[in-house]
Amino acid sequence: LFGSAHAADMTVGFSQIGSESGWRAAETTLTKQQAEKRGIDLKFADAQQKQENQIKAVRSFIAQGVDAILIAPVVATGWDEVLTEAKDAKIPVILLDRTVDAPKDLYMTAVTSDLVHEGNVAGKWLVDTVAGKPCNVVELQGTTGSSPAIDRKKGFEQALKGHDNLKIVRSQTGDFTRTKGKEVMESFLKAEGGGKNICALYAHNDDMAVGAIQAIKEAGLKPGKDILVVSIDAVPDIFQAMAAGEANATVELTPNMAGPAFDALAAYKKDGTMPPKWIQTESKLYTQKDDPKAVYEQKKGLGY
Amino acid sequence: MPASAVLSATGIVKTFPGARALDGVDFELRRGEVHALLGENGAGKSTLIKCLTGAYRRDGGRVELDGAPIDPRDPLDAQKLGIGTVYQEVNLLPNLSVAENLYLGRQPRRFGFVAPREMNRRARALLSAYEMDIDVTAALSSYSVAVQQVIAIARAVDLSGKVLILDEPTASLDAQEVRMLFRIVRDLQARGLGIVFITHFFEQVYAISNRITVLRNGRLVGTRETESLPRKDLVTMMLGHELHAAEQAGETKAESSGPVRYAFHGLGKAGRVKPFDLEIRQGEVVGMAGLLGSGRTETAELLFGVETADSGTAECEGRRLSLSSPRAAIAQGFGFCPEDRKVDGIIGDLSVRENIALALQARRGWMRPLSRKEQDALADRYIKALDIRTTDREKPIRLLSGGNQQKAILARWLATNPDFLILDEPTRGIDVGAHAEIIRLIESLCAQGMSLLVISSELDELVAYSSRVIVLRDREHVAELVGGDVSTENIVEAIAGQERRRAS
Amino acid sequence: MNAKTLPLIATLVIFIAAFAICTLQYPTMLSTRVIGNLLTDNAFLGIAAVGMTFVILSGGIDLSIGSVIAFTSVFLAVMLEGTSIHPLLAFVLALAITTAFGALMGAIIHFLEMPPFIVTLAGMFLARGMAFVLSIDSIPIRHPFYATLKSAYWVMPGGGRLTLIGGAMLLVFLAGIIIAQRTRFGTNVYALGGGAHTAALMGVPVGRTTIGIYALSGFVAGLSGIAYSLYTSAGYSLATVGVELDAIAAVVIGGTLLTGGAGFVGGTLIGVLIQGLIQTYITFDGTLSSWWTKILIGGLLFAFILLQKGILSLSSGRRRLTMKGA
Amino acid sequence: MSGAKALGRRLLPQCVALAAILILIWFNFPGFFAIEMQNGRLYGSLIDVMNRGAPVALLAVGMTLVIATRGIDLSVGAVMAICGAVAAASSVRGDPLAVTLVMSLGIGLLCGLWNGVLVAILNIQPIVATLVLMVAGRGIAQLITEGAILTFNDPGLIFIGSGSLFGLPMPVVLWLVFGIAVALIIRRTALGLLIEATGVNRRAATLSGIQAPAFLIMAYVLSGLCAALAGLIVTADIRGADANNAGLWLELDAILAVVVGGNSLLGGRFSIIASLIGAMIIQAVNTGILLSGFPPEFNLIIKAAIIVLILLIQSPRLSHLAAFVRPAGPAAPAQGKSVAGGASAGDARDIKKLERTAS
Ligand SMILES: Nc1ncnc2c1ncn2[C@@H]1O[C@H](COP(=O)(O)OP(=O)(O)OP(=O)(O)O)[C@@H](O)[C@H]1O
Ligand SMILES: Nc1ncnc2c1ncn2[C@@H]1O[C@H](COP(=O)(O)OP(=O)(O)OP(=O)(O)O)[C@@H](O)[C@H]1O
Ligand SMILES: [Mg+2]
Ligand SMILES: [Mg+2]
Repeated sequence: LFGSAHAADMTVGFSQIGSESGWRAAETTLTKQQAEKRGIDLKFADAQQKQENQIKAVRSFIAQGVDAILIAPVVATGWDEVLTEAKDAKIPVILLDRTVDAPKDLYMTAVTSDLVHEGNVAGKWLVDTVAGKPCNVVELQGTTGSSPAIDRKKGFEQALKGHDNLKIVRSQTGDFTRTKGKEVMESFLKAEGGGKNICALYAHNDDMAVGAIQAIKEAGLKPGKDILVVSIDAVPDIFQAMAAGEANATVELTPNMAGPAFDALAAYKKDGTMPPKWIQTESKLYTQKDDPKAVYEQKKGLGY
Repeated sequence: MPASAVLSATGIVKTFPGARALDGVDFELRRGEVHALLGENGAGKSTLIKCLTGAYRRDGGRVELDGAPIDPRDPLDAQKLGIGTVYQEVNLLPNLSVAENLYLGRQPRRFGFVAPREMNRRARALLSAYEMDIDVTAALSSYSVAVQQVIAIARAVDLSGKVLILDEPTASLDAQEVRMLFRIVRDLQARGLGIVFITHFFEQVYAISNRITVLRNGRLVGTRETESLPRKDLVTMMLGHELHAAEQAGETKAESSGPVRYAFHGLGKAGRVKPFDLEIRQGEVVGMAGLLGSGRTETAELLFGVETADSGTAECEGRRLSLSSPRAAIAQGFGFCPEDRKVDGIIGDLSVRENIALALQARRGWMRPLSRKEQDALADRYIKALDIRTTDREKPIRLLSGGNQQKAILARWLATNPDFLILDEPTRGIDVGAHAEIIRLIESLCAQGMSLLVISSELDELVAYSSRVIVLRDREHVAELVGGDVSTENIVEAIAGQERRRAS
Repeated sequence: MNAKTLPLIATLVIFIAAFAICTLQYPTMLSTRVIGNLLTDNAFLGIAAVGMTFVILSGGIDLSIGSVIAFTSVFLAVMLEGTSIHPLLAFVLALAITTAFGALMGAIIHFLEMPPFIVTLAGMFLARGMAFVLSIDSIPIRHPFYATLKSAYWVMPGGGRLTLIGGAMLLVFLAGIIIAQRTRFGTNVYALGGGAHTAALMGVPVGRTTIGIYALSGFVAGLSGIAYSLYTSAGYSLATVGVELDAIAAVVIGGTLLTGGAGFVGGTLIGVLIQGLIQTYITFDGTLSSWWTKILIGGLLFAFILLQKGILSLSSGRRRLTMKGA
Repeated sequence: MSGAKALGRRLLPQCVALAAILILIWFNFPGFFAIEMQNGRLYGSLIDVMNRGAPVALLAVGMTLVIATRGIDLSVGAVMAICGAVAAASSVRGDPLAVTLVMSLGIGLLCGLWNGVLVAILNIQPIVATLVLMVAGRGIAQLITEGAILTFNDPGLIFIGSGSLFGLPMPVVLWLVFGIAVALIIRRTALGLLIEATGVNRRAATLSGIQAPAFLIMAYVLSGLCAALAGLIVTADIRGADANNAGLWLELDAILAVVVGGNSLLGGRFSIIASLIGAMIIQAVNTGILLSGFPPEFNLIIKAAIIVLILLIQSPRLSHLAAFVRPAGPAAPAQGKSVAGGASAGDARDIKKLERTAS
């Protein structure tokens, strides 16, 4: 019925978590672009943020007999059974974006960044920037219980360890959203003497940071100067804020996880080369020095 | 003689916020007697039996069963003690099957599981004693109010080991069913049960009861032997004064001389009512008689646009009318007081005032609200005119006694000042005083030029005010009695037809 | 034929027709593998939906089940990874907690006369909150007993698997049908749905029944939590968000009236399968974007409801005609 | 007059609950009531409560009417997302503000109309009917934004979210004006009565000549409009349409607000003002949790506990018990040797039983 224009020599199933953020949308867009570029017939399944839907999708992929499966797992645990089924059906599985708590022989490789490391990079930047001055940090966490929230918090705390001048005074969840980021920041500002006691904000993603920046401005303070802002993801909007001097740093999480995955897959199909178990993407730190305006222009068309 | 008392209550007190419904009422029921409990609407009859059966917790007083004090906490308790009750409105579950309604909570079981076949068999056997041969597995809601009433009675009778309480069981029954009910009651009486019987029909009181207890405004007026209490005295006991001019049967009958105002030709709906012709003159009362399920309510619903007719025409003084919905009918000056007041009539949570003002407001549209003052005046006028017993007009209508709810709905339609009013069983559950009141009202209404179509199972009443009576049988208009022909005997004859066949 | 079973039959007809259409488009869909997946993947939803059916039949609603499932899975994971008790004992403990939790909600609904919607909404917050407090991390369960349970499946001809949890769901449905149709408790549930006041006047023990219903729902949600933990071998406090809405939709698609008093447990099974079918169809198609997936799910939900209404009104029209003939 | 007094009595429990919550927060956080003027607008935690509570307050207005008709509207969160997305898309395209607003509000009306038709004409049960749009609506919103956060710079649109009028943040002005206006219209016309009648007994209302379908549709349309306004506010607030998260699960908060406002989920009698207070109670709880500094794992437990507490305080059962402890009025059980000690409590129960089940 829908014969692809390209002679699709390979059918790949992709189980995506959902479309809960701009970053996620960009990842989906890029994955589709990459597949199209390589003439791969991509079967896309959106799980609406539910693991059970992802498992269902993977099972249907197996039932359809696809050539390979990409999974962006919503959570680390609970994959053993369905991965075993895929293995039994001799379908290679590649994990995107996060790893899982399963025996390593159940998947071919994982293309991910290191979430703890991201938090660490952000923390290090802050430690270096304040350079020993006392600093009260407020933290906007991701969705309670989600692995980025847990790991980015862990990494950041690790980086701060041993630097007693930095103290996390408040930490609340902003659910990874702008609205909540703004609302929670407002309450932080009220709770910490109108913001006078806050020297830096660490947000688990850029969206919350963007919301928080607005809250800071509305409170009559200058984000980026009165309160340092560091966050993770490197979505276009944060570069705009950085260009305006309202944000200080962000750690990139590349949405192009599918590219390396497809490359690995192609190599494997060609001559059976097994890729390494973990293909780590770079967690690049962007600061004001990296010409945020240009980065913004370059990122803006990627479907963020 | 306390020895033969099966159920006795002393000093029962029940207070609702703002009203004392029962004030130290004594009541004694003997073994093997039928005890009529009488009183005006709102006198506290239903409240008394609800206190006896644990549906309400009483605030004071003592209840004894076979000499031992009891305090049922809920109807289930009372059932276990051998007290079976039919509450005033049909209180069965419409979504359950007939058999399930009959055996709720005491279904026959096999190996711990309900045995539906056995239950259905028993249900059929039980109902056959009431000459009812219906599908007991069908949902209760698929039967008419009357059938439901019989089922409720059958259930209560089956439950009552010692006492049977019937709160207006005959309100929606016709003469034949009433006779059948009485046969069963006498049977139970012979077996030594005590039976409490609440009704507003005096004939029935005198036909079956041994003793009478009268309540008025929540107080006991007295208990008498039925034989030694003439009707007139009974009325006086109930009302607290004599009833004047109420018995005067319709000599004032409107001469059906006014011009024909409404003409319906071939109106009908497949599966509901066979096509019929009907003409209504200005200022006349047309009665409608028939057995249960003969299609009277359906006819009324067709006329009022509740059901849309699939054949026929309606005209008003030569003008074609569209009766596509109640709203359309109301716009033509129609009004309809439905038979099932609980489901079709009252808006339970709203106040008496709002219930009375509702139809008028609906006709005016939402943009032109009746001011609060107008509503108050309207409500007060009808509360007074129809003698609606309520502590104040802001009381939610569901807290009113059954008869008073009926009057409030009548008031709702009178307030719209309709040209053509359809009343389906308007006097159901209404006490003697109010009954007389309403009949007088009907007469005065048509004297003012309003036309009425009255459906009633009380043939005497129909005869009293109707200038014409339409008789229905098996969903068909079979006869029309006019003028001098309007008499109870003629109606009965027409209903029976040649083959004296009952609704299947 | 009984008027009451009509919605049930309508739903079944729609399901079979839908499956046939799917198969025409994707022939591989008619395989025991897909059918086995349909049972396994929807097991936890199906089990929970049985409890939801009872609640809805009684005229109530239970919004807490998704959270209770998540709580159960976290509880099991914490117990099995943190202590050395046997899974079976942990199961019993978990079921005891969730049943008591349901009973408590039922008691509040009955004794304090608060609307079920709100009480169970608070229950939903509370259960998830407790899961968070137990652990915000997702915890894998590595107990060997789990592996044993998961390897207990029956390979159907054609390679599909009927897993333990899939089978368990069918058993729970069977039990639910028997309880609803063949016990006094079941009839009392329908009675409450027909009108609590009337039911009370007819001698139905309203309090006991209400508490029983929510306790049952809690128990079944606990079972569903166990199934979920078997399904994923893990406990995760963010799992099964919004499952209550899926369950409600399954119950309603299955022909049960949300106002209570009418419907069948068996219908819910078909409702669950229809939802599973929609999901499977979407993955087989595999061209839909995230948003079109949502729109299509909503659209198909709507189509099913409409179809059901259509079939019902058509056949009720016919019934009226036959009544006239009689 | 008696009307005002009755309103006061009706609102008393909600006001008490709100005051109690505010005082509780104040104990935890002494600066809570501090309000100052900053950049020409009032600034303080109390203002935050009113400002952040705006979406739920607006939703509660429509939800109150829908619930009064014995319905429920689960789709409001999704409609917020759609309308926000429409506004953002139109603004990005460069439409003038008026066009943007009309389009966004118009789409909200349409969504409401859709729900209303499903419920009133097709007779689909409200929960399922609105579930359809709840599921599909977010998809539609994402279709418009293509999954990304659609940011815009139109100062006019932004003003709706973070501007201020008379020193009050715009959202506060909007919900106050809109809520009170709707409440007034409803009570100054016969709408309130007719809607209540429809909600309590639709059949009897129809027989009395009320166009029940029209009023049902109207309620859902108004709910759609409220959702559109709320969607505009949250979108304008963050200067971008976040289709996936705008209004997510807000329908539950709105229903909660209506119930905390003392309105029955079974339809009938309603008070919009009470729902607005209910919305403020809920937002006060949320803000209080944020200000408390507890770790976020406890957010839900605290919220659940407080909700249960508030509803318990409002529970008619308990208030009747309280009335028994402090007997007053004509209903006091005076004379007669009372048999059962708790007779009056039982009495309250009877009535409540009847109230709950009257249908
Ligand atoms: N739950 C209630 N709350 C307040 N008042 C009530 C309640 N139930 C009944 N009443 C009042 O108590 C009085 C007695 O009512 P009851 O139903 O016992 O009358 P009744 O004698 O059965 O009348 P009818 O012949 O009309 O059925 C009435 O004035 C009624 O308004
Ligand atoms: N004895 C009976 N057995 C079975 N069905 C019955 C019986 N009596 C009535 N019905 C059903 O009840 C339904 C309603 O009848 P309807 O209300 O029109 O009668 P009616 O003439 O208005 O009588 P009433 O108003 O006295 O109940 C009919 O559809 C009929 O099938
Ligand atoms: Mg009575
Ligand atoms: Mg009738």
